Amino acid sequence: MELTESTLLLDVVKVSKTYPPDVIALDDISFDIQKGEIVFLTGRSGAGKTTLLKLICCLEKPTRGYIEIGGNDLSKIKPVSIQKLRQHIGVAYQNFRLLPKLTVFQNIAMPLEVCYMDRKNIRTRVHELLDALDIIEKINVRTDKLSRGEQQRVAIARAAANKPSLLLADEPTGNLDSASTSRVMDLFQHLNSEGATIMIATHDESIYKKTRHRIFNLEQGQLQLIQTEAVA
Amino acid sequence: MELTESTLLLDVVKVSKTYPPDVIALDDISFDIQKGEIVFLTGRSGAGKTTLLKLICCLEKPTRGYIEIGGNDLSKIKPVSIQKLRQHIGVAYQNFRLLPKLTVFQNIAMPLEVCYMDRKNIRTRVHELLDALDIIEKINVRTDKLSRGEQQRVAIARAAANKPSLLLADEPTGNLDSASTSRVMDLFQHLNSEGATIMIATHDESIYKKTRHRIFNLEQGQLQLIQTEAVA
Amino acid sequence: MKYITFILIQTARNFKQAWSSQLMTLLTVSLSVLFFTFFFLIYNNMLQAASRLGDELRLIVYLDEEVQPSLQAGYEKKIRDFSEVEKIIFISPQESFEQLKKQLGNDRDVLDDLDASFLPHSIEIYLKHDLKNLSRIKEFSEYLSTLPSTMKVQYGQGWIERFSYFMNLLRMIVLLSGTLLALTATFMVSYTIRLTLVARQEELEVFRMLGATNSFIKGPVLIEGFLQGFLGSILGLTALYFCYLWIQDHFSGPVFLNLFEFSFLALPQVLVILFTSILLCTGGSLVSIRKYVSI
Amino acid sequence: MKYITFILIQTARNFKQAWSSQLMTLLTVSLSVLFFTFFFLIYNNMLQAASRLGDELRLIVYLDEEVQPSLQAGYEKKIRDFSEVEKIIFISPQESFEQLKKQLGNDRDVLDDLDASFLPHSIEIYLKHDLKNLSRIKEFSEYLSTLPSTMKVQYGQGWIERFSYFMNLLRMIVLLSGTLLALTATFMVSYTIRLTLVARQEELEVFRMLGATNSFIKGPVLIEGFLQGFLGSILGLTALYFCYLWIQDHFSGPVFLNLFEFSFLALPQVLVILFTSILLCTGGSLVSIRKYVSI
Ligand SMILES: Nc1ncnc2c1ncn2[C@@H]1O[C@H](COP(=O)(O)OP(=O)(O)OP(=O)(O)O)[C@@H](O)[C@H]1O
Ligand SMILES: Nc1ncnc2c1ncn2[C@@H]1O[C@H](COP(=O)(O)OP(=O)(O)OP(=O)(O)O)[C@@H](O)[C@H]1O
Ligand SMILES: [Mg+2]
Ligand SMILES: [Mg+2]
Repeated sequence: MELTESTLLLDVVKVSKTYPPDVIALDDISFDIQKGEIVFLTGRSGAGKTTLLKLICCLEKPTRGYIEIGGNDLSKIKPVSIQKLRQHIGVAYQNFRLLPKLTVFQNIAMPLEVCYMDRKNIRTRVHELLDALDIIEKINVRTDKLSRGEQQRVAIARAAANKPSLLLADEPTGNLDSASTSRVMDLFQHLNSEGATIMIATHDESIYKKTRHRIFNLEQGQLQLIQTEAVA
Repeated sequence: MELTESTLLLDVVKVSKTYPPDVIALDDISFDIQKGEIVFLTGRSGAGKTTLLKLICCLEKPTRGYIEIGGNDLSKIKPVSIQKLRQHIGVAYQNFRLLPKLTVFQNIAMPLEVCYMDRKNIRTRVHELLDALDIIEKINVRTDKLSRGEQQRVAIARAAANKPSLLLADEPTGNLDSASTSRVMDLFQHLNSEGATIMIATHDESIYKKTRHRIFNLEQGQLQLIQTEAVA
Repeated sequence: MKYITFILIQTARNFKQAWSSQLMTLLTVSLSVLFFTFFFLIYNNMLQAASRLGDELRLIVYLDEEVQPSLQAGYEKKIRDFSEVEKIIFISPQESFEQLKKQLGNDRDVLDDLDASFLPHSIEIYLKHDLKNLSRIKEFSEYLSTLPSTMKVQYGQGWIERFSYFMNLLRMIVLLSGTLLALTATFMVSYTIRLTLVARQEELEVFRMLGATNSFIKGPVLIEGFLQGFLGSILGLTALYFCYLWIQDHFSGPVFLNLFEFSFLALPQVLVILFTSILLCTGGSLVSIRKYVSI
Repeated sequence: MKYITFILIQTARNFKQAWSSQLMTLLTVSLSVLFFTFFFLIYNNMLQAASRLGDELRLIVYLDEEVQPSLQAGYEKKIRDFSEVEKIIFISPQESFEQLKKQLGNDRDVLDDLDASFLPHSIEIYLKHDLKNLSRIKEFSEYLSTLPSTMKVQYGQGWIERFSYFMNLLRMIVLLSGTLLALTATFMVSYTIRLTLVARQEELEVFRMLGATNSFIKGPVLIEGFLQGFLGSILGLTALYFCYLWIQDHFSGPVFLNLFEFSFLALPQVLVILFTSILLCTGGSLVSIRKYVSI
């Protein structure tokens, strides 16, 4: 799945999502994200942030509306293409979705194995990420033996492993102290400087208060832009 | 398991905890907590906060040292007594430990069923808690259909359900927005005013910055008191 | 009372939550019971059939002189010493002659000119009907030849010998497959019980963390184990009964029924089966709990 | 190449992670194969045994006049029309007389004064040895009585009839338990495969979320299925072979071996079993994936 040359990476058009029986999580949302942007998504608990991210990585289907990534309408592309597309989207899930019986290394290697990267490169990449997130000493520990904050960083490392074009981070600092938080934000910054587009759903004011990036707020299924990008 | 009349609720004496093979999570920790106190526990990710809470509710055994709750040495009491003791300790786990296939109501009712409370009282209590935490409309939803922040509040409600003498909350606001956070803190305050002793492990400065309660900080397995209780 | 209510609520909830695996366990138990009892039934009836076929289990000892009535008791004792015997009849040449005449039927005029005296005195021995005697018939006949004044021992050598080997083979087959099945049944049942509990491991662990006492945890598991064992064996036995009816249906007809009165298990046997499977299921559940819920 | 390496690494990791449930599946497959082939073996050998016992399957048709050599062919045709027949022998009174003499042995002097002519002409019919013929022997005898100039048809009525009913019963039992076992085997195997996959459901789901292609997901599962089926049936067949040796060991002895040459499965049969269980395991795994990994 090649992404087109256009600068538009993500285009969400009039998307609604209703969970059965009658939970309206998203109601007629539209927005777009340019390549290379960093975007924050805020909103009260239960506002629909996770739902929106799930729609973008095809874990759920919108009830109405459509989503285009790099020019591909998600509702129209074939399953095989969705699989290829996912290899370009890194997601740090809010509930991590790590495999508890595998080690940190094995967990982070998964997205690299999926596109058949060879062992040596995998090892280099995993070490790089763990160094950046300060958990290199846990590399061969099973993830169920980690503290919650360590797990969170592993989840972030896994999302970033494959140098994705689009990185979705759902509450990436909920279990982290301020020092770890800034390391995570540094990593995101670094990935962004390498070309990744990043979308972060969070409650943590401290990480978006002082940025100049766009901030969206979800409220009762509606999306509002509460900060437009400041021109540098 | 009746707790004694003394005002000392929790006494931790020279406790160390080493996970195999050689992870020193806690190193010679001593402190005590009076009945009716609220205590905060901070520390970097991986500092050993969760480990300390697990020792207190007997999910792990200390490698060295001992812990007394209400005068009972945890290493010496019988399994049956530990079970009874746990009915008096409410724990909001960092990873929630909710049962995904049960509804919010059923999850919160569990600690009440365990001590054979009757249906009507259970219903009243659960409604009360859900009202306080603003998720009453999700009462009959399975917990795996909830947003992460909603799950977190369910976990807190379950910990508080049985009006415990000691409430341990591990990172209770990691997935919550500020409005929900203040509701949670109000609930804790209310429980405290009813006599509960509360211990909160957290990274979230906003919830302890302005309080007058004692704050402990864990660093490299060592405990430091970084704020003593201000006299009212 | 409160306790019982809670346990029942728990049990109902567990069933609602995991009815598919519960049903699987039930099915497994039923199938195991069906297998086991099926083979038991076959074995039982085979023994009976053998005893009926054994009606022809008659040995004839030809003697070179008459056994005086006073000596007959001694003879009988010697014979009974070796093997269990149904009855022993001493037969004179006259009686043999009459029998022969009857057997020849229309051709009996062959004997018209003859005298009974050319036939020897003989003893007919009817064996007790069981497989053991059947399989030892050759030895018995050899023993009989060593008795005083025995001229010759005769029995349906050809087919009886073959038949007895055949029965032995069958017995072995039934026993072997019975053992195999019993093993598998135990294995299957314990495996499914284990799996059901592993699925509930998290729930039980959470209950433990919330301070559930042992009786609170074990109550529902015990009830489930009991129900599994009870319903499973009832189902299995019912299925067996239908198999039984089917077999009987396909073997009605005067000759057959006369030979094999195919009969069902007796009530005490049914009760023993019921009891055993309940014990197995409840016991298995309890052992598994101890193993899988460590907290 | 890279693909294959990854698949193998995956497979090895899966095994390491879930070796206990993998072993369980293997054991289940082995047991199922053992059961099934055991019954197949028994059934096969039973058929052979029946054919040997059937050596005595001779009917004698007594005629009231000689069949002229010119008419014999017609007679034969009529007989063969009804049933498959091994051989047909026309016997004159002289031949019968000689036979009778032989049978009477020491007592043959009874016949000294007699002429062969009191015996009728007869036809001996040897049936092809199979269970079908055995069970239809009564009908056949009735059919023979309707042929011209038949006086009487005789065969080992008593025991052959019983034996044939007995064999019928046995056949039914073997078929019935075979069916039951085949059902259970399928059920057990699919159940364990399902459970193994449910345990890995989370892993497969996470892989899906990370963009794993179908071949990436299915490769290891296919290899596992193949190994399960292959090793399982090899193990089962080996166990069967030991059972076979054991049975043979307990039934050596000239008389028996002569009667029941208990033989093992033929190579093509073994191959079919191997192939089927591999197909079942791989197929089952693939179907389960589709059902349990929805993303
Ligand atoms: N699978 C589901 N089935 C039914 N309702 C769901 C499901 N997932 C989420 N919801 C509901 O949809 C709403 C939005 O959920 P979502 O997870 O998107 O919230 P969120 O913004 O991520 O909240 P949080 O900050 O707590 O993670 C919530 O009310 C939630 O209960
Ligand atoms: N079961 C375990 N086996 C081995 N090591 C463990 C286990 N649980 C925790 N650890 C290690 O012990 C240390 C302390 O863990 P703990 O969970 O107490 O940290 P924490 O302070 O709660 O961190 P966080 O803020 O990330 O939750 C960590 O380095 C962790 O990797
Ligand atoms: Mg969320
Ligand atoms: Mg922790």
